[in-house]
Amino acid sequence: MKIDRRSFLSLGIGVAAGTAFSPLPWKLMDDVSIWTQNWPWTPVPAKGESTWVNSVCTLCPGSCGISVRKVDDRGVKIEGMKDHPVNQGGICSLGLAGLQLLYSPDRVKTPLKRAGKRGEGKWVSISWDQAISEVAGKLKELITGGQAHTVAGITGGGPNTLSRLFKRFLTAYGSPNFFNIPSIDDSYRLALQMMNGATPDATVGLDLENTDFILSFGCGLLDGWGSPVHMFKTNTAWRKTQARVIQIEPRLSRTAAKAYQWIPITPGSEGALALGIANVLITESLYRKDFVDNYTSGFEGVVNASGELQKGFKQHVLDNFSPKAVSELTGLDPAAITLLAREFAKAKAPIALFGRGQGKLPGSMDEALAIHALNMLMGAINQKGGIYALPTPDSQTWPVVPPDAVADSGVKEPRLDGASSDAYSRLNQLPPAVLSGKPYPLNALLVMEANPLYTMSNSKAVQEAFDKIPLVVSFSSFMDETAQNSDLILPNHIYLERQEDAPLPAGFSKPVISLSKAVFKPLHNTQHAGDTLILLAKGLGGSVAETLPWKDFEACLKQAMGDKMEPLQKTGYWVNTGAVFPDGKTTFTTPSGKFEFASSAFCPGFTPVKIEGDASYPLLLIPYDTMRLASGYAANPPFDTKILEETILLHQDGLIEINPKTAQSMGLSENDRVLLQTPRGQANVLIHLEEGIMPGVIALPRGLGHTAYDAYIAGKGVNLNGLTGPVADPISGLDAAWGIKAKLSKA
Amino acid sequence: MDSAFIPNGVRRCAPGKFLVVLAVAGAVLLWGVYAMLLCWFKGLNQTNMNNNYGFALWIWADLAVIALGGGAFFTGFLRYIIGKDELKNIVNYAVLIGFICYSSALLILAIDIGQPLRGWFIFWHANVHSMLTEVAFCLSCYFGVLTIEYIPLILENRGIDRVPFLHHLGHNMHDIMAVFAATGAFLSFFHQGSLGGVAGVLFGRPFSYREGFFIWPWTFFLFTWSAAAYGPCFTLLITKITEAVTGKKLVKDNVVELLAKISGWMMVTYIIAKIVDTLYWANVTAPSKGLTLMDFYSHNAFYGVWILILEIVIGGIIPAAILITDKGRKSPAARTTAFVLAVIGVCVNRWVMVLQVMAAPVMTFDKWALYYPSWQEVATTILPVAYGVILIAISYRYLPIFPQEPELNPID
Amino acid sequence: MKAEENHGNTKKFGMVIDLDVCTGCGSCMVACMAENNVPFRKDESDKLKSITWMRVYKLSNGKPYPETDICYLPRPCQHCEGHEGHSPCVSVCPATATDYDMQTGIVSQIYTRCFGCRYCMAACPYHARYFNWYDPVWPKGMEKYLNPDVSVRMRGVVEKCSFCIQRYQAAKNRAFMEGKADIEEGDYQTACTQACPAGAITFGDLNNPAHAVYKLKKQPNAFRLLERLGTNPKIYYLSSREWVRRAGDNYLKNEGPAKIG
Amino acid sequence: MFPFNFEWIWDMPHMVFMGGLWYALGILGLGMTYCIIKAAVDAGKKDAGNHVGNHARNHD
Repeated sequence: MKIDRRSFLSLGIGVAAGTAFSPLPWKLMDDVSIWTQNWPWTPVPAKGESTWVNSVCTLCPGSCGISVRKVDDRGVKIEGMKDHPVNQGGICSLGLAGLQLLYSPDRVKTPLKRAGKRGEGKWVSISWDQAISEVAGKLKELITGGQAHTVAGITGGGPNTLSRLFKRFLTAYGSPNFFNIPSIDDSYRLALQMMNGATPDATVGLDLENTDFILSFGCGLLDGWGSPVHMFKTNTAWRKTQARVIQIEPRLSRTAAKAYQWIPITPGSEGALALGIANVLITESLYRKDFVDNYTSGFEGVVNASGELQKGFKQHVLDNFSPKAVSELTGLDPAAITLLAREFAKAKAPIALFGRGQGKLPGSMDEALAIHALNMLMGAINQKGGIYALPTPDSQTWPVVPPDAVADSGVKEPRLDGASSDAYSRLNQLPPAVLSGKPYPLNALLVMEANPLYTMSNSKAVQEAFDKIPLVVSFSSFMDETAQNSDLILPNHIYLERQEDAPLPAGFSKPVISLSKAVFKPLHNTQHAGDTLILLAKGLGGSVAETLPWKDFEACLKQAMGDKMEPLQKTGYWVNTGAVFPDGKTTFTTPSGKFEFASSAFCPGFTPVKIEGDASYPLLLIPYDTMRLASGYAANPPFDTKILEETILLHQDGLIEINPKTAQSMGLSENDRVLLQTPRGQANVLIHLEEGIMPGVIALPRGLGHTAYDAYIAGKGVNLNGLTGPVADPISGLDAAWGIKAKLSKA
Repeated sequence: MDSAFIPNGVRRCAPGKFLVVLAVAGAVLLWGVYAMLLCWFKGLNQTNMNNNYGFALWIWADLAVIALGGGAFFTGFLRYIIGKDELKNIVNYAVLIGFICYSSALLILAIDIGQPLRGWFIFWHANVHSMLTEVAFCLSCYFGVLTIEYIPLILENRGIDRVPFLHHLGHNMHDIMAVFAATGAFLSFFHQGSLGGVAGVLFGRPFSYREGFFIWPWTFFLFTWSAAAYGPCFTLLITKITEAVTGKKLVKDNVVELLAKISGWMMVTYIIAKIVDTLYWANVTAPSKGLTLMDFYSHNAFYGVWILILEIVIGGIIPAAILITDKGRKSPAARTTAFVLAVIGVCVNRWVMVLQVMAAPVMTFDKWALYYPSWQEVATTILPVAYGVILIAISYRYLPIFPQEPELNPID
Repeated sequence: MKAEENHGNTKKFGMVIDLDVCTGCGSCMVACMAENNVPFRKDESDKLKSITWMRVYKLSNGKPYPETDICYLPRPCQHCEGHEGHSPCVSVCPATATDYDMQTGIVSQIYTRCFGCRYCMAACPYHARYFNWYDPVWPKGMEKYLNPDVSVRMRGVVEKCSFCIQRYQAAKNRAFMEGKADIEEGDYQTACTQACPAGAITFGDLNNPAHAVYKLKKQPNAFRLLERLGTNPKIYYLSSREWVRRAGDNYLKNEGPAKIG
Repeated sequence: MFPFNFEWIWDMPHMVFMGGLWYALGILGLGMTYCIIKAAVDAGKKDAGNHVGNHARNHD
């Protein structure tokens, strides 16, 4: 071989040199970098025409106005609606992430029928016709068997038209078992009903803009209490008017951190502190005597049923709630209580508020009445800067259709929760009733805009109860825990895809209704739950069909809204401008015609809520709420989980807040893995040391520990409801629990 | 088998043994290459770097190997510019080590950047105000110089030398090597310095920020100085290791001692400057930003004053003291200890100027962020070591790296 | 950095964030991510790998219960002006991928030019710069919500708060179409400013006496983060609490915010 | 790096920095070109066929 190595080498070098000096490598280098700038797997959002559509966000009871930016038919951004009376352009982190819920690939996209075992996650897609006929068929069967009353419905939608329609459907069908998801609103309503004589359908109105001293008994005013964005705006306004927020709670929440003063007290003693303050107000004659003397009853004495004069509120408080006595219950210095009462009395327009955290639980009525009594003492009722009952905006009445015999007898059956009416749903009583089968078994459960399997406390019992219900139907478009454990899913449109009225925002000063619009054409084969109900009624025929005579939900809504529909469609909201709120009325429809501190039926006192757990549980576990965690029907979208602090969620583990002193005494340090045990359950958590929590108290956030929805939230942290259980309030029968005893051991 | 390519007058091990060495080093190399490919194809999520640690093990490795490779430019500088003739007996090896160090640094940089395919933007869209631009330009140019310095060595291979063109090429390159070496020294002074400038100009990072002269922070000069001082120690250490591995004396003691002595005195001056710099920084610079020395050395689990002592005393004063004394320099054990300590010292310096800069919080509500490298980072950092072993093994076997070898190890 | 200084009509956009009002709710963070196509992953709890152009820090006064106090501090990019536009990051970028715009005071980032050396991240004392350690991936279908005005960043580049510069461009275009000489304060607001439910963020031209930020930045309670480093940032914070103002910078024991310029 | 790149400005930093760069590159480039050309010329002159491998190299 004489075309030897040498010429081969030369050739090689020549080629290399030639290539190097040719444009080829340079061109390649350039092309390759252009390629890296346009990697095909990095998405390029399509351009298009940009438009804005106003609507309302119904992910929480806040009812904020939203403006949705669309590019062609894609939704690209949700912002707060600038001139909406509730949120004035502001928006919370959940509302901002709404498009992640809309476009989630894990939504229920079409009616589903369970294929495997319940909860196994095996489904077959079915048509809407089949879905309707299956559910209607089952419901018909129950009518035939005389079991119409054994059907129950749960809704989390609040007092809106869809809920009304749902209730109407159940009533016409013959079931008394219509349940709302109870919350602090129920306690406010009940307190107003008892003390102010408000009607049960009235909601609480708060003229917070005009208060100058807010005594907050654990209310997460900046943690999602009431209408969250509205509260944020109000708080900012308070800064300008130098209104003072006094936050009373054992944990340094965001509200406490922003408050004028944070007063940590023994959890559960809030009612006692209220009465202690009342004691000082009375002893030092700091209360509004004119108001109390002229417009209230039950202050000096109460005539009981048998005509005897009993101690009134005043004597009751003076006898039992001296600062010293209250000091022992709250752990607060007697002087601090006196000082606090004086400050409260000194304010021009003070107000006392109750409802822990976001007010997810109704809480103790005793406590609610005691705190509301402070408002009465200061005359903050129906007055500027005060508290009052807001009538539910009257909706047009729907045609009255006489029930048939089945319905008539069915609705006369006792409710499963033992409540005498559906004004207050004792949802916490439902699982025991289902488990015991008394007074009768529950044969079918329809769940709309709610996820009780996750949000109800004592998860284990709730799951067991679910297992006993032969038919569970979900209307959810999220694959939530309840949907996952149902037999049929008849998915509703998501809030951005459907038209409906948004109920009165919680704790707002005047009646407002907003209209949520179908900003987007439904992405999937979902159907408005209202339409589904109407179709079900048609499928059932007879008087049920007659009671729901509309061709679709839109017709029904139009009829309900009446002349409000026009302004609603025009501006997106309707404000009651016909009346003034607060109206300044000093009389009410109580038996005495006055505001009642006490009556023959009640007197605010302090009965500690019987928190579960014996001496083997040395710690107190309390829940807390944060704006970064959705803990209701909607679960956290990915963005909101992303902004969760690593002190709340670390990889898949939830963290429990504990005072460093308490932790030290137990030999625990930051991020230690511990077993958290309560009488209701146990879970593995990590330790997070936090100076801002009372020693002996530990706190977990609501909203984690999902087992459903999507991979961005499922399996992360601990569901607090698995560790807690309900405690029935002696007055309301609603859940009065504020925590549970607990213990920690190294895992 | 390959005897035609083995230099005259020296003895080399059997090809089999040689191949085993190559195979072992090659296996490590492949491991590193695998990690490198992971980083390239999957991205830098393969590392334990994070948004607090934009710079981490790799940048340290870069700074360290370039400092250690500084032996090449400084020996070249002494040999060609100052005219320390004896150093011709070690300059080849210094060049080889430098070549390995610099090519490794470039390779690591190519892995370290998030968009390696766009790496050339640093040249094309150069921002002349950036120290890193200066680094990139000088580093690449100086790597060119090292290649130019290494080529004649390759051309001296008996097989290659037979080709007339290549023979003459090597010859000609030798003739003007002083020009290349001077250019190299010029480039080196700058890029070693700008590597120091990289940390020194960070006025947002009080731990590394230094005042300076004109546009150059003091670290600019300290880095050049330390590379010149410590680089030769690394050359000498590797020489020592090579001698131990081959079982032969390869460089005469007088050569080693000369370089060690120069290195020692350089270290003395450097360490004085470094101490002055540290004192000024601790007493003037940092306090002007509201920070005290101990803010940088407490409240964390790793960075304590010990690291300052390790760098300045153990890795600076002690080796310098050994090398400037006749006794210390002449004792092989003490000398080698000094080399090792010096290498540790300069590596620790580069470590703190990269890693501790990232670790120390600046905002009062920020926390110390500690970091440990992922296996991919470790593997890609070991890769150059394996590559260096292979290149040294091949070069030693086939090239007349050590001019004194035949004389010191006569073949009977 | 090349444009001549002309304070007459050059803008200097900046923010004043009222820490007394900020509740740390995180809306600004989500608003920013939604506006700017910031990706997310299944596990974002390693905050050192999580991209949050706007990040809300939690500050504590460090005192034990019950004297504990906390404050939330939103930290966007500080858009440092440094000395004549030599912000810590801009001067170090080797590829001119980040720039200080003398006309707006905005520190920009050109993603397609950045090659990911991360020197700017090392330079930034605020940790305001983020690296794309991962390819940005959206769950199937979710990429529909991406904003066409903001390009999605590829893996391997650095990104950061841009003061929603796309909104500035849009506002300028609108003004031009409407024949207006200049944009007004309300025409250009960042996503976080708009979203903040507490109204804690005020955004505007720090050079323009008609803008709210102009007056707010001069309040006695105003301070900037790490001012002593000479970064010359354009984010001002307000706090009535002394410990919060002190937390804004490093001080020796005998110093305090009031004593330092 | 070239005057036609748009970030280029004719200011001191560019001229000094890039000047230094092009100067260094020039030396290296010209030096190597000189060596290669001279080597080619030398190789042609000194009888390409001859074996030159043992030619004693002058190291200085």
